[in-house]
Amino acid sequence: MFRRVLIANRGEIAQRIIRACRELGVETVAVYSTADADAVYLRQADETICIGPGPSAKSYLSIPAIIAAAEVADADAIHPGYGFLSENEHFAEVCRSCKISFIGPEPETIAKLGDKVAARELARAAGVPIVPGSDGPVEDEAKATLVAQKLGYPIMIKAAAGGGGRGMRIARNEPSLVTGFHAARSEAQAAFGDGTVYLEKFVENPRHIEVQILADKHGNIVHLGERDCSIQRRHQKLIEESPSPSLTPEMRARICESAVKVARQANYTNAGTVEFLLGRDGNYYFIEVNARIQVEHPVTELVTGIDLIQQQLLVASGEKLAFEQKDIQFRGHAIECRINAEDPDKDFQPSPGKIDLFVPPGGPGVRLDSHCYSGYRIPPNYDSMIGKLLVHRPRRDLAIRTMLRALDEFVIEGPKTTIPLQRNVLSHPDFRAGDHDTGFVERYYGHHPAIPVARGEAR
Amino acid sequence: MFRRVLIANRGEIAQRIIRACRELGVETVAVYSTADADAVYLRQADETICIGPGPSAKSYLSIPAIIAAAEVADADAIHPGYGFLSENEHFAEVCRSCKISFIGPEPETIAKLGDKVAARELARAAGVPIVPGSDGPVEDEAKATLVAQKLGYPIMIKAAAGGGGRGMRIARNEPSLVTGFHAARSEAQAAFGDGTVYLEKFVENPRHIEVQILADKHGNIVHLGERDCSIQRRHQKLIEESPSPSLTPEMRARICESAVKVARQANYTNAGTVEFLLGRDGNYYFIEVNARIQVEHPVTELVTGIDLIQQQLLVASGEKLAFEQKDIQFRGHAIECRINAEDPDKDFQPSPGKIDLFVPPGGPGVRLDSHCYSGYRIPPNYDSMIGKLLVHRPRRDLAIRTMLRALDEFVIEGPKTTIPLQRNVLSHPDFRAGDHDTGFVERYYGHHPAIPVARGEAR
Amino acid sequence: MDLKLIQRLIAMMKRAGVAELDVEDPATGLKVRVVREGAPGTSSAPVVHVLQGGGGPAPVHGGYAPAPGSAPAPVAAEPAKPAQQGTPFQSPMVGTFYRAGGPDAEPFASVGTRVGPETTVCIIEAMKVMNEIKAETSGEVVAVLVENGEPVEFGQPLFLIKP
Amino acid sequence: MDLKLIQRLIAMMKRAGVAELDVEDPATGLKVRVVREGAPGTSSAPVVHVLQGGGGPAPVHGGYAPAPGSAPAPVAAEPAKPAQQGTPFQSPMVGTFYRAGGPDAEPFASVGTRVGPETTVCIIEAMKVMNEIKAETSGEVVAVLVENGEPVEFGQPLFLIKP
Repeated sequence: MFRRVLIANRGEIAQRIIRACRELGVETVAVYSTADADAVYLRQADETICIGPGPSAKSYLSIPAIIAAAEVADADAIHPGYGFLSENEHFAEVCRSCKISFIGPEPETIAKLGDKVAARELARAAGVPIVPGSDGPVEDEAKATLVAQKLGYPIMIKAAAGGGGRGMRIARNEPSLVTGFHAARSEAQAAFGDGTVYLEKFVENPRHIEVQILADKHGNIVHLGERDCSIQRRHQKLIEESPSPSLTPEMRARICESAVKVARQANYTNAGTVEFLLGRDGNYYFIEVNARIQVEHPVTELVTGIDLIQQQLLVASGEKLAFEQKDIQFRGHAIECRINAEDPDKDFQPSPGKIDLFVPPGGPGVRLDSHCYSGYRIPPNYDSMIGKLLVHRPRRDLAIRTMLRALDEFVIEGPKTTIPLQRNVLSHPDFRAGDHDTGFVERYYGHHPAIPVARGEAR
Repeated sequence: MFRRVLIANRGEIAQRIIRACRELGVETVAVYSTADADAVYLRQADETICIGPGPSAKSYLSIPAIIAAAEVADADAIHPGYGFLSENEHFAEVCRSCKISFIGPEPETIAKLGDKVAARELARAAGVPIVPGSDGPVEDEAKATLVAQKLGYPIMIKAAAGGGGRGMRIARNEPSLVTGFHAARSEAQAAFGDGTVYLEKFVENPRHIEVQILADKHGNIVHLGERDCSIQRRHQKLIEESPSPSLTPEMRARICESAVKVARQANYTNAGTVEFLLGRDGNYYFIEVNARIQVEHPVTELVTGIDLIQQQLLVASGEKLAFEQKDIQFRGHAIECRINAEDPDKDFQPSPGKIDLFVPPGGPGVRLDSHCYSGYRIPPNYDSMIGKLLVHRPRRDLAIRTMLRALDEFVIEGPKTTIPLQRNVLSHPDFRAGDHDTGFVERYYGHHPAIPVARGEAR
Repeated sequence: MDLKLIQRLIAMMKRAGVAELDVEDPATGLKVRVVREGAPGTSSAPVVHVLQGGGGPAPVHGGYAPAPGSAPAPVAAEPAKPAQQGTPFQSPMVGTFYRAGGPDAEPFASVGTRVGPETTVCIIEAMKVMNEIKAETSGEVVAVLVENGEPVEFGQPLFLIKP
Repeated sequence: MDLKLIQRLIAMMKRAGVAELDVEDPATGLKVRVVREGAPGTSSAPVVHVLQGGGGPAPVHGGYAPAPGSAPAPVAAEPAKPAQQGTPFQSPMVGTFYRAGGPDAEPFASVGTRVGPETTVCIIEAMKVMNEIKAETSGEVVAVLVENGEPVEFGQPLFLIKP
């Protein structure tokens, strides 16, 4: 096991990693920007190092600053968390060249899975269904038109290097395909420095189902069941749960087995997530692999009882998985609400600033992962997440009740939050019946509809 | 199910009951004294009623005030919590005469179990081992001496109406027996208005093992496993856990079966706890029944996944238990630390006052039941409990690590707390090995040793 | 802001099945608007908007009964007039407030009634017992703050008495 | 109170296996006493007592590394004198601080050295690169706040420079 781990992240996930390290008896080095200097979670680290000013580019995204901190603190491993440098293959390579363990997959795996076209090819090679599409990049308008005719409309135009909905267009007929093709190309070029696009059949109002994978360096790969993240607002996940109310045991077995196949094909190590779209017809399609821990990982921790961050540390240090697929038991139902500091009355703009009073919910079945407290000032530099509120109860209906109770208890005075929206969704008869998809939020609460794309983005 | 429940208590247990009611869809009426007027948990109730000034006798212990509140609020049931009126048979009788359901056993059961001599007789009749003793009250010095000779020293002299260590003496020889007999009698007379005492063989350094019972009004009784509450300081429980590290599966089965026998013999209904002493030799003895919910009930909730407060409401309203003994599964290991506002440097005197900063721990495996928050002022009128910190992990060693991590995270600025003592106990090799008993705290940390009596008192 | 008042309004609405309520009190400038959610499910919660002294709308976080603690505002049989001054006479117990000894009897105390320490000012019923409440002071009743038959809690102002 | 200083002391003690430490700084009146717990287990935590300006002992809650945020106090090669005044020159990066270009070379800057904007005052090594750090201001060095070879973080004061 590692002796001293540097945490190249901030906020709740930095705190989460510190917790895992402490429970494993591993020392921690927390790096921070001047904007985070007063955060209480830093007290829990064995050492803290200021690596730069508030803007991410000069602190949490600065590879030289983080590597230098790891060197002066004598850390033997780096946990990148999610976001920031977590899926940056160059960072993973620098770690390797500096003889610091990167807690995640190998740089080559990150690179391969980061290229959406290559990832699609990989899934196809593993025998896993993918959304019918162009089988590679589409170079010009003529080819795009041809492919679209073959697949049938609606069609999705996507950037190979894309993410976050950028470089993405939906076309419902030929004229909009031509316009969308050029728009997506130039947007992708501007955003990612790579204008390569490809086409896919557009699946209307699908479910977002993702499967948690865990793999050691000895060829052992297990899945930890699925998460249903269909409740999204503009590709931003709002509510995640496990198990998915829309999978039969037989479908679950198939989709989870598909995820393991993809991971095996990619020589995947460490924790990762394989994302799928599930159509109303019961067909599912591979979308992509998130080669890192995800925001919503605690949902899986609750139903499996397995500490995913501890497992990341264990397998990264070379240990074998201590359990096989058959040892993993799934218990009860877990739901997560991401509580963000956003103003629902102002189109969900971030609402940073001081939290005057913070009284978190608690009691039976409730878990909270949050770095906030009364008097904490949410810096404007980073994302607006206040915390992740989770519940674990024997059944889905009971979990929903506990979540509503916990949301009602949560006192956050100061910033506006997403809590009212989440209360509404959890109270909605369709959600309660498990009859919802990625278009749910826009359909019922979206005054400003965005592209209804079924992509749980970024995290 | 009840429509509207009045909660005749305060602090964390009032909050806990509100949570259970909300999750069941039952309305709540919270009563409060002027000392608790600003407590945030009151916001979670559907209605709040001030019933009197700070002193308990004029508010939380005032039967007329509470019944009047139930009448004006039109409540159809009262949950007494723990402490205050929870084991007051007169209060349970008044509720019955006012046609308000008392959420607990029948008044006759409370009365019978409240008399220690009667409870002992009841256990004996059920065929459950009791500490060898005088088989009833001991009226005079001569009889005391005779009984003591038969049982052998050391001998415990106990008040029939006793509790909290009052009216209790240990005698290691005849002279101390004579002195102790008279002292116990007059102390019991003064404290409880009843000077009746009895004798018991004194079990040295036992474990405190208690079994959680749940019984409906249709004759169904189940146990929910045991709790080990051996870590006590002057009869005040500090750390509770389940399962007990000192029971073999076979011993566990026997002791839990004994608890069910006692409950059946007492015609017990609702939630209750049967307490036992476990000797170093593996013999166990019935001590008493706590005819109410206990502070440490969440320990059992974590390992069984059963919400005990919800069950109390369900069975009190006449529903049948929805599960049988064989359906109850025990999972993992749970530990509770009672965080009290007490000053370890001043002989654990209560340390009430304002909490300037309150940053509770969270993350995987952690549950917190607390009514406190930054800016909360702990009133001097009541007990000094800040909250109950619980962890649930797959194994005992992992649970201990998580608890240590959580204790370290807990920021409570203002009052002094018991956290340093609990950290010490959890770090002690004997505790880690599961090799501890009710004398542990006094032995290692007791600068002011009290009577080393194995009684988890009051709650 | 008087949260207790809003809590009472919500409780009243809930019991009476009222969906929407507007209150405007010219005496204090307080404007309250309460809209309860549609379905009476377990987690339906009122939406409350409060305007005080002509300020902007301040939506209160849904799902909470507001905090108790402050004494209820004078919303009662005889609305308080701005010029009124007096010492609040607080309820010594929880129960139901009655202004008179019987349905047809004259109220013990009304605005303008002069009282002495032994004057009965009201009855509070608790556990079927009619408790006669004495004024314990001398003065003139300048306001009656609670309706006949309304529940009162400990410490709740019942009258304003000008010494 | 300078929590960062205490954090550093604890980290130093931990690495060096020191059980007890007393520091008294006459310049600031700060007295620090740190006693680490016996066994070096996973949750051993230092016990810290801080006396500031002669006040009573204020035990810090065990088990925490103190919060960062404030700049470290001047505890260094050349102890700060009470009368010293100057502008802190802060580190522009994380790395290892070197006062000279080599083991036997003269320090770039010592107390009394006059510097200009282009004067190299130290080297900070990060990722095997030796970064020459310029003074970016003119003045006289009145204090060197960091030991040669010591790690420094972003924003940490390295020198006091009197304009």
